[in-house]
Formats: sequence, C-alpha cells, structure tokens
Amino acid sequence: MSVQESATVSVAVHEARGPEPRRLRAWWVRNWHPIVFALAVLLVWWVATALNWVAPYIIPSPAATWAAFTDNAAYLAQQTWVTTYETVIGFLIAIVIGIAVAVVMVYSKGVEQTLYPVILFAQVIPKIAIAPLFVVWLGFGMAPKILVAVLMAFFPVAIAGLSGLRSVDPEILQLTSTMGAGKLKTFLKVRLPAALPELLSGLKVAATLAVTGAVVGEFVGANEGLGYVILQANGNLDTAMLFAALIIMSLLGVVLFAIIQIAERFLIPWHASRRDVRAVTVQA
Amino acid sequence: MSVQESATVSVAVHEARGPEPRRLRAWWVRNWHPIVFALAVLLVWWVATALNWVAPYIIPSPAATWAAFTDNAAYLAQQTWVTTYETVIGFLIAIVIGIAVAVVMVYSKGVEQTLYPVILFAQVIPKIAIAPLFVVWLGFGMAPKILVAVLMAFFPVAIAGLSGLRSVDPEILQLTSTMGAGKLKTFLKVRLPAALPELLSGLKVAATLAVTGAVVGEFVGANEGLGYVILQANGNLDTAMLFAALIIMSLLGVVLFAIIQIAERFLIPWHASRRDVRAVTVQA
Amino acid sequence: TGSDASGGSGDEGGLTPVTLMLNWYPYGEHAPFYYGVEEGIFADHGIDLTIQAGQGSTKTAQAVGQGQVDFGWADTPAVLANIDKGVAIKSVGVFLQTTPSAVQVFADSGIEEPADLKGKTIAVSAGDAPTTTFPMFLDAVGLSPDDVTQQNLDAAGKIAAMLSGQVDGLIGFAHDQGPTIAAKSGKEVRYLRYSDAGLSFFSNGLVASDSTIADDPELVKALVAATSEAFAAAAEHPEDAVKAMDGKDPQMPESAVLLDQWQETIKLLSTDATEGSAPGVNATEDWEATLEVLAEAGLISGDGTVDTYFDASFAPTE
Amino acid sequence: MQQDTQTTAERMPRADADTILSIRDVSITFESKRGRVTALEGADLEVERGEFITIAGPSGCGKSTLLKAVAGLTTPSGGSIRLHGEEVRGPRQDIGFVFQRAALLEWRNVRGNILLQAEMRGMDMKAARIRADELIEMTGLTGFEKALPHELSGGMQQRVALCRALLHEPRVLLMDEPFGALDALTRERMNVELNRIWAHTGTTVLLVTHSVAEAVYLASRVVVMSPRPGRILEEHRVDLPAERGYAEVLETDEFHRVSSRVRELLGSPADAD
Amino acid sequence: MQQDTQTTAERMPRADADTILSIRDVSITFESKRGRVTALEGADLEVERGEFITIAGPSGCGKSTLLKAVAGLTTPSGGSIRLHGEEVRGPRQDIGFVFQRAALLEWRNVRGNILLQAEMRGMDMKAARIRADELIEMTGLTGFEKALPHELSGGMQQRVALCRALLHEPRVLLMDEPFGALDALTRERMNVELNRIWAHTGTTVLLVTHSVAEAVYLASRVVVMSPRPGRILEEHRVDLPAERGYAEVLETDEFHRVSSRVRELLGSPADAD
Ligand SMILES: Nc1ncnc2c1ncn2[C@@H]1O[C@H](COP(=O)(O)OP(=O)(O)OP(=O)(O)O)[C@@H](O)[C@H]1O
Ligand SMILES: Nc1ncnc2c1ncn2[C@@H]1O[C@H](COP(=O)(O)OP(=O)(O)OP(=O)(O)O)[C@@H](O)[C@H]1O
Ligand SMILES: [Mg+2]
Ligand SMILES: [Mg+2]
Repeated sequence: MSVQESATVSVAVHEARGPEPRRLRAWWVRNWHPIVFALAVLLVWWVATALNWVAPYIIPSPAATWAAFTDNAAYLAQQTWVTTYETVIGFLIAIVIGIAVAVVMVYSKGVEQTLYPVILFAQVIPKIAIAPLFVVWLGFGMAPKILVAVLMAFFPVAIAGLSGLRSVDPEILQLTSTMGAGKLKTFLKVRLPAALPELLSGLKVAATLAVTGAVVGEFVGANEGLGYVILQANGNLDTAMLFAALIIMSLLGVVLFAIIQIAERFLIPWHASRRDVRAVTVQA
Repeated sequence: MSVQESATVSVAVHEARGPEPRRLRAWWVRNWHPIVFALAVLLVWWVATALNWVAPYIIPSPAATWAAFTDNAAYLAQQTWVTTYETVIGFLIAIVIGIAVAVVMVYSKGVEQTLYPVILFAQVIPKIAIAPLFVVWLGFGMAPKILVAVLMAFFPVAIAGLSGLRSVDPEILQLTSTMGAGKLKTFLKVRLPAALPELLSGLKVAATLAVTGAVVGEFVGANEGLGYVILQANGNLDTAMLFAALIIMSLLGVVLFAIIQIAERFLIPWHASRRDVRAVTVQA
Repeated sequence: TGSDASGGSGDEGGLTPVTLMLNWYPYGEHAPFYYGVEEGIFADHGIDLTIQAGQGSTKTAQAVGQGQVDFGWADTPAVLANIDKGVAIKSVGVFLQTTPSAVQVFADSGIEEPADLKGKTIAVSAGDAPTTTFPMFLDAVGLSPDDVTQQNLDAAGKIAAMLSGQVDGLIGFAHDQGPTIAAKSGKEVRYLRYSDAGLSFFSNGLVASDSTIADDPELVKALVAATSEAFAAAAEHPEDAVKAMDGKDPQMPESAVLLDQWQETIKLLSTDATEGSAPGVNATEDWEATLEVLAEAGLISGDGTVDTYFDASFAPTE
Repeated sequence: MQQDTQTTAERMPRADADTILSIRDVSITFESKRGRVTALEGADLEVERGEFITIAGPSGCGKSTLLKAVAGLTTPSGGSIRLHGEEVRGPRQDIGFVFQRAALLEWRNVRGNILLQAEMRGMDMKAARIRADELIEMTGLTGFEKALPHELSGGMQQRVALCRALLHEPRVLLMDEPFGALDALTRERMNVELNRIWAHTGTTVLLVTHSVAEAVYLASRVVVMSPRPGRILEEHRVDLPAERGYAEVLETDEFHRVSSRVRELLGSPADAD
Repeated sequence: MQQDTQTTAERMPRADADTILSIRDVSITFESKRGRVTALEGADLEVERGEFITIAGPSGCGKSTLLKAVAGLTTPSGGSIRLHGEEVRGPRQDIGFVFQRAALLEWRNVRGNILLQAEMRGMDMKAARIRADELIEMTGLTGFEKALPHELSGGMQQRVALCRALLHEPRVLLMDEPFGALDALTRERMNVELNRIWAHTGTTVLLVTHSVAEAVYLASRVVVMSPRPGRILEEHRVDLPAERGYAEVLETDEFHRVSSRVRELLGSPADAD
C-alpha cells in the first residue's frame, strides 16, 4: 500500500466470490508473504544445522526440535498450560491495574506526580533481581509468577491508556461537559472509547510482556511451567528442548496478540486506521 | 482536575509572579504530592527495618543502603556509566529500528504479515534464555548487552509507531496526496508528526525496557555494569549494595523517561493532551 | 509434576510428609534421594518425602528459613553466608565434604596442571563459592589472581562459552557441569580440583530451620539418618540409584550423564578425617577448616564458631 | 441611531425578573506563546426568557467565544455572565449547544450520537429513542440512522449535531452556525422547524449565523458585533409574530428594514445573500 | 427548458481540444456494513479550459464525492473521468483542493500550513513565502501567521485552507464550500478576489457552494444537481464579463435570470439567501 493508495480511502474492490480455485488464489495472493517467509526460515535453519554451520549445542536441528516436541508432548502441554494460566491471569490483572492507574492519573495531577515514580520504579527494576523477595513473600506457588507478569505488563497499559485518555478531542469533552453526566459516565461513553485505539496498542505490548513475565517468574522459583523447562534445558544444554519451549512461548505470545488484533476489529471498526478496509465503492 | 475542569480547555490562570515566599508556596502547592509520598515511603522503609519487620537479608535499612552508596561511590559511578552507555546506545538503535519496522509495516501489508511474527518472537522470548547464543556470537563486550536492550526496547516503539502512523486523519492524507510529494516527504511532514504523540508514549515504555535490557544483558555475562553489581550483590547476599544498584537503575529509567517527557513539550506542544496548559485566558 | 516424587511405597499410616528442596534441578548428585524413596528407606524412618527442585542454594536456604519447605539441600558456603545475614537455619549434616569446585578444561586443551592456567581466560559466576575462593586456589597453586582472566557468565553461558572456545575453561562443580560438557562435546574433560591443591571446604548438605530443630528434633534425626542410609545404599549400587531417577522428570540429563555425575559425587562424600564413616558424618576439624577458608575468602564474617552454623546432634555418629 | 433600536450605551442593565441571561462587560483575552488575542471586549447583553437572539458579526470577532463563555466552557478574563440568575462558573448543563464544528463521536452512528445526549443525562431511553427518530425524520436523515460520521456529508453531520442539541428540549439553546453547511432549501426547512419549535416551547435561543436573512427571519432580536475585539454594535428587535411563514416574512417591510440595517452594519452590499 | 440552457440530455460529449475535464456517466456507490449508498448516478459534465463551474445541490447529493472523484481520491464505481485528457486513476497532483473541512495540520501554524503545499511540491521556498504572505494579507489573516489551528475561529481556519490551495497557482482548482463559514462581508471580499484571480490566470475552477448568489456571481457556468443519487439536473451559462464588480453584477438581468432559475431548481423561494 503506497502513500497514494493508502490516501485513497475509498478504494474499489472486486467482488471476492467466485469458483473455488479463484478463492484459493485470492487467499494465496493475500497471504503468501508470511508463508514463504516461514518456509525460508525453516530452510535456512535446516541447512545451517545440517551443514554444521552452527553447533547443535547452540542451535538444534529442526528434526531434533521436532523430536523434543513429540517425545515430550504431554509434559510440554502440561507446562504450557501452567504458563498460559499465569500469563492470562497476570495479563488480565495488568489490564485492570494499568487502566485504573491511567484513569486516576488523568483525573488528578497530584496522583499523577505521585504515581509516576512508583510505576516507573516497578517497571525499571529487573524482575529477576527482586526474585528472592517474591519467593520469600509469596512462596513457590503461582502467585509470584503472576505478580511478575503483572509488574511487567501493566506499565505499557498505563502509559498507552494515559496517553489515549489525554488525546480526546477537547471540544468533544467541552460538549459532553454540558450534558451533565458524572465522571464515570463520561469516562465510559466518551474518554474510554476515544482512548481505545491507543489503549489496544498498549495491550499488544503488554500481552507479550505478560508471557515473558510469567516465564521470568518461573525462572525465579518454580517446579513447573515453561520457565522451568527453559531453565533446566539451559542448564543441561538441551537446546532441542530449549527451542521447543521457546517456540511454544512465542506461539503463546502470538495467540494473545492475535486475540487483541481480533478484538480491535470489533471494538474500533470506526477508527481511521481501519477505515480503508470499509469505505469502499462498488465496481459496477 | 475533574472532568469538567479538564473539559474547560481555556482556563483562567492567575499571574504567577510575586514575592519569593509566594512563589515558593505556589511551587509547594504544585509539587507536594510526590514529595510527601516519597518521604512517607522512606519513613515506612525506615520503620520496617528498624523494628525488624523484615530481615536485613531481605531488605536493608535506609542507613545501610546509604552507606553502600557512599562507600562505593566511585565504583558505582563507573558501573553506572557502563550501563548508561549500553542503555542509551540500545535505546537509540531501538528507536531507529522500531520506527523503521513501523514504517515498512504501514506501507506494505505483505511486509507487515511477514514481520509481525518475527518481531513478536523477538519480543516474547526471555532474553536470558537465549544468553548462550549472544555469548557465542557476540562475545563478552558491550555488543550483547546493547543487543538485549535493543531487543527489549524496539517492540513498543514499533507497535506505537505503527498505530500512530495508521491513525493519521485519512482526509489529511487525501489532501497531501494531491500535493505530489514523494513517500519520504509525506512521511516526514505528515505521517510522522501526526504519529508523534503516540510514538512518544511508546518511547516512554521503550526507555524503561532499554534499561532493563542492558542490565539483563549484563546478567548474561559481564565484568562490569550495574547488572554485574546486582549479580555479585545477590551472590554475596549484600542487600544494601543490591538496593543501591536497583535505585540507580530506577533513576536511570526515570531520567530517560523525563527526557522524553521534556521532549514532548517541544515536539508536540500542539497536541490535545497538552492543550489545557496553553490556551488560557488572562484574568484582568 | 515431574520433579515431585513422593514416597508412595511403604505403610500408609504414620508417615510424616516432608518436603525437601534441592539446591538445583535434579541431577546425578541427587540420585540417593530418589533411590531412598524408591527403596523405602525414608518410609522406614517414618518420612513421606517430597523432593522439590531448587534454584540456587541461597534461595533454598532462605526458603527453609521462611518455613516454605521443611528441609533444604544446599551448598554449605551459601548456607553459612545466609546464617551470617540472619537467616534462622543450621546445617544438620554435610554430605559432600570435599569441595567439588574445580577448574574444568578440555583434556586436549594443553592445560595439564594448574600452572598452565597462566594467561588463560576462565568463565566464572560472580558471587558463588567456587568463584569467591578462586583466588585462594590460584594462590595455593602458586599463581596470582592477575595471571588468569576471569569472565563472568551465567550458568548456561559458561558451558556454551567453553564449548565454543571463547573461554579456555570454567569454574564450577566437577560433578555437575563436567559430565554435561563431556557429553555435549564428545571430548574428555580435565578437572583441576581445588581439593587437589589442598584447598577444601564443605559443599552440599542438609539444612533445617532453627524452629524445626527446636520443635521436632526427632524428625530431623530421622531425615538425616534416612539420607545417610540412602547415600550409602546409592554409593553401593550406583546404577540402580540412577535408575531410580528415571521418569521423575523428563528433563533430567540422560542416564549416562546422571551416572557419571553420581559417580563423581561418590568421591566427595568424605574427607581424610571421615574416611570410612557413614555419609553425613562430619568431623569438627573439617568444619573448622571450612570456616577458616570461607572467612579468608570473605564469604563469612569469621566471628562465628562451628556451633553457630552446625547442629551436630543429628548426624550419624559412627 | 435609529429610533427603535438601542445601542449598547443606551441600554442599561436592569434586574429584570424575566432576564434569563445577563452578560455584563465581558472581556476575553486568550494568551498563547505567540502573545495575547483579545476576542471580546466589554460585551453587554441582556436576554429575556423566550427571546430568540441571533448574532451576526465578522469572522473571528468572538461569536463562538461568546457562546462558549455563556455555556461556561471558557472563563471570561473580566466581567460577569449570569444564567438563570446564577454566575456561570464551569460548564452549564441546562443548555443545548450546537458547536460550529459538528463534533460527533466517530465511533457512534447517527442515532448513537443523538442519543448520547439522553444517555449522558440519564433520560428515559424509550422516549428519547422516539424523539430521536422524530428529529432524524425532521432533519431528513432517515435511512442514515446507522451510518458512522465519516460516512456522512458535511451537511448531514451538521444536522446530526442539531438533533443532538434538540433531543432534551433544553430551555436555553446555543447554536453556532448550525446551518452553515446546508443548501438553501434544507436550510429554509430547518429554519422553519426551528422557528416552530421556538414559538411553541418558549425556549430561549442564541444563534450565531452569517446569513442576514436567517438572522432576521429567526430572531426576536438581532445582535450585530464589531470586528475583533468583539463588542456589541447594535441590537435590533424584529417586530414579527413568533411563528412565521418563511415566504411571507421575506415580503414584510419589517424584514427588509432590519435586514438592510444589519447588512449596512456588516458592510455587506444590497441583498446578496 | 429555457433556450440558453442545456439539459444533460441535450449536451453531447464532444472530443473538444479545449476540454480540460470530462466526466462521463460517472456513478459512485459506497458500500459499508450497513448497505449501499449511491452518491452519484450517471453524472456527466464537460469542462473547458478556463471555465468557472459552480455546483449547487441539496445536502448529501454527492457534490463533495464528485470533487474527490475528479481529484482521484475516490474511484468511481462506473463511468470515466478524464483530466487533461488522461483517465484519472489515483490522486492528481495538478490541482488545488479546498476540502469542505479545513483539514489543517494541527502541529503547524497558519503560515506553516499554507507553506506545506510549497514544501510538498518542492517549490522555491523564498517565492512561496512571499506568496504566502500575500495570501495571508488578502484573506485578512495578518497577525495570525504563527497561530495554531486550534487557536483560530472556524472562518479563519477555512481561510487558511483557501490560502493553501491557492499557493501553487494550480491550473485546476477544486473548492468544496470554501466560504461556508465566512460572514457576508468577508465572503464577498473573497468572492471578488477569487473572481479576479480566475479572470487573470485562466485557472479552471470547480466550486461547490450553497449560496446561489455566490454561485452565479462567480460562475461562467452554474451546475445544479439533483438530490441523492446525484445527477446533473441543469447547467446554465452565465453571460457576464470575466472580471466582475460585485455590486454591479447583482444588478444585472443576467444575474437575476440565472439565480431565479437556480433557486427554482433547488426549490428555494424568492431571493432569500
Ligand atoms: N483557544 C484559543 N486560543 C487562542 N485564541 C483563540 C482561541 N479561541 C479563539 N481564539 C481567538 O479568538 C478570536 C475569536 O474567535 P471566535 O472563534 O470566537 O470567532 P468567531 O466570531 O466565532 O469567528 P467565525 O465566524 O470565523 O467562527 C479569534 O481571533 C481567535 O483567533
Ligand atoms: N466514505 C463514505 N462512505 C459511505 N458513504 C459515504 C462516504 N462519503 C460520502 N458518503 C455518502 O455519499 C452521499 C454524498 O455525500 P457527499 O459528501 O458527496 O455530499 P455533499 O453533496 O457534499 O453534501 P453536503 O452539501 O452536505 O456536503 C451521502 O449520502 C453520504 O452519506
Ligand atoms: Mg465561530
Ligand atoms: Mg459536501
């Protein structure tokens, strides 16, 4: 999409319906890039390991990685489930806290000044460094992992939320202030929807950090979860297992990310960023 | 600032000039929240350690932490310099890469589909897990630390940049498309400025992650830097030193963050989020 | 999960559930615990043992101190340092009495003896006992700390750096990384042991919190006794012992590595003073030597006596 | 001045029981880094309950600023504004406001944007929905109830904003060029509707317009402002029945008399526009 | 129909050398999840070099859509548009466009917004700056060169957009209600300026307006459109000298003849607005 094309908000589309092969071809035209790219990556990986460009203790072969998957399918599924659970809970809590922080900061300058250093501090310190504290306070259950996920994920939510809530057209706020609604209503009906596009892009960052957070939390002290798998694999230099776990982690991040992308379609269909998809003229 | 007040874009301000004590009082009225809060935190910290609510091997006393600072001032300054250097370089590279990624993704759907999984992968995997790769490929210098900082920081830049670049008013793009400028010009003069507010909020997240990234990079393998100090303090159970290093790290993050806040003042004075500060009526 | 291995065998009634946190993920050194559970040794002592992976001796020591687990299996220097910092625990018997600390190099690296380390780069982990005592080792072999370049790296990075030739060797526990490196590289690994240079101090042993010791001395006694028996049995039947770990955790090193690790461990179970005694029997002179070394290395204050760190009332006596 | 008009100087503020809005010596100066702009200087206006004031004046003379000050959205630098006898401080909720820009919520469709007024005020939603449909019908937006703002033409957006301001039948209506983007016919229809609503409900209206014909047709009083800094130049009472036919009014002498005076004041020639 | 007008049916497309813009049987249908809206249906228009076409029509009839299609910003669903003899595909750069909405860059001040045109086109900046100052002077924005868009009144914003479109002296000028937010006097001044520019430069202009007087005063040809779906109802040539005095024109028979016919077509009464 060039500048010029993208500037043409109203673009002509050809009707997509047609016989099967045509639809398949249309699908291929839309999606060939990532598919070809993925295959290329796989090929390079395979060649690099087959020709011993990299030692297997650094990067395992695709075959070895696949074997690690299949040989430990049930085990990996169990660990994935644990990490997924921690990630999702942590992410949800992070959303709530992040939005709450953004809201109080938008509404009060004093709170903003007070909270900013706190959340910055919480964001900046490496979670692994304060791990012992979590273990001491929260034990070895899921709590410390969820805490790390929350600590890592809430910051982007808060920052994006704050910036989004601030960007509301001042004239719209003037208008709604003459409608006499309470703060909550104004927030729910005006500020929040206006902030959604920005907030959702903060959530995308947060989703990936929640995954990392849960895994890092597992590094700190866990007997299960993908972090446990990774750390142990690292200790044994079991790179096949390491890669298997890393791939699962990434998939977890991709899935969360995709969920937000889909949510965008429903939550902000009106937004400029999505508009070219919708305002189309019909070809006669 | 209530909804109603914040909606009143044009607010009356009283002239701030006056005799010294009045200016001091005005300053205090504006800034007492964070100051009081910081003092409260210090007090709680002091009481908690003095009364032995928490063991010193978990949280050191403020006095011990202060002593760690002063006793090791030169050493800490040296390590801080190293980490600062890695952080700043990593952050700058992350900005460039993040914006570049956002730009190519805005301009090409195919590239977007291809790159998204890649950058997601880069974002999601815990950097500590791929430490051996960095060591093997990049050795023990600053390169791997900077790489980790870049890997952690570029994602929020890319996501916020993408979302910002997409949010440009379609009608403005239509207009400028009739002005016949090349893509680069349109980008520099229209898309980028329009995306700046969102991009800057992405940079805020990225700045904090760059600090974390540099330190995590040092965990992986370094003989200097705050990450090394933290590791060693952790190994020696020297919590005072650990806290000293963590506090410096946080300050580093806060400073970077503050620089972006100040940059905002110059780069987007026109933005709605800053408007209430500027469009003011003068009291007669 | 995989690492949980409760002693399901034995009589159901009357068993006390006990959680033991290891110093690290399970590897060959821990075979006796699994073997002891499988053989019913712990059950015979009235203990239903749950083995839990740990993430470093310090975390294990503190988890014991906080009462999050009943007992810990941790590296003595770390335990002592934690006690110095106020963690309310005590050692109740050190089993690995010769330090496994060693400089590990490839046999074909041309480094035959410690003196050959001069001018080499060695991977270390900041803050751990082998690294902190490394200058003393160098001193013992007639080198100065400046003769060797130390590169700090995390656990996985150390091995990778050595395999890829970026460092000439690494410092660690001979019975831990060594077999892994040998297995991954297919090359023989040479150990330059601290103990061979006359530098020795205690390594892994059992720790209990002060409150457990005060409230339930019988339990402590039973655990120490059972552990001692299990180590003895495992030393006698190394293959069976390692086999007991099978399937406990899919990620454990392969059995050959496990066996290698355990056999390396067997060598460490006693000192000259305790030669022939049951595993876990500690000699006061060894404790004193350990305190002296660690104090000199700066790991502990040096103010405490053996009693500060070690409760001798539980270790087997013969 | 002409006999039946008052100049600002002549008309003295009275504490009238029926005075619904009183603007006294209001000045508004904006400050920005560029310097100061005085939008209004010493504006005076008394409005009685049920009046229809139309305001005309050169572009940039402070008409929008005045309306915003009345609504409590801009704080005057000097002078006082009293609405319903109370000093205006902060946004007023007892009004309906049509901004110069449509200012629609881009995520709400036409009906949703209109109903925002009802939702924010916690009005009875069933009744509001019926009223919204009436207004949509009246403004000729039928068929576009579900269209999003960006799918509407400029004039259609403006009509949505109009519906939104009328939904709650406010006692005071502030309208800033509400018909500027409409074609003559639609504009005329809207004028007639607005006249009918005003005549029947006794709403007090302040309406800014650039069309002299519209100003005179709708008003019970026409206010003409001077160029920036805006002051009120003259006011002209329009002596016509409350409910007026469009074509008839245009024929009356009163209409011609007032229009030509207003045109004169605005410096515009004859009867173009 | 009247003798000196052509209806769409009568006027057949000719391959004229001087035809600068030819719109033939253009239909535009928007599709959204709500359904389809046909904005234009079978619109035909031939414009010769140097003509001034004003377009009037009811709100929502497709006037803006037509201009955007001419600029290549909306792709017609059917029919063809040729500008300078080339089929229009994608945005055209050989035009100046005043949008219905001012569409200013909120981070650029008045001068910066006007100069955007020059920067984007890589024009000589020194000359452009001089020209910009002339335009600012002409549109009465002097003193506000450094003001940001949100610090301007509605009419002032519109004038900035006008300056921006005029800066590069385009050969074809598309203007979508460029004076809608201006008061009568300013509007008249702008009209006169625009007429002067047109008369002296031979620019071809398409201008959408709701003011019949403006439409007739400015035009060499007035085009009236039907309600949605928009078609071209009638075209009326305005037989007046290229450069025209405002007051004089308003007196001419030609002005009255065309205006009343246009008013009739638009369904608007007599000579209000
Ligand atoms: N927020 C603001 N900051 C600075 N100046 C402002 C602001 N709002 C308005 N002004 C200035 O105040 C003056 C009056 O503006 P206002 O919008 O009231 O004019 P207006 O009479 O409504 O004009 P128009 O008919 O063009 O809409 C203008 O010169 C404008 O530049
Ligand atoms: N992007 C779009 N998506 C869907 N429908 C649209 C879009 N743009 C315009 N329309 C529809 O096309 C029709 C014509 O719109 P257009 O803006 O051309 O009207 P107009 O003649 O300029 O009206 P006005 O005088 O009110 O500005 C309207 O019914 C509008 O709803
Ligand atoms: Mg205005
Ligand atoms: Mg239009």
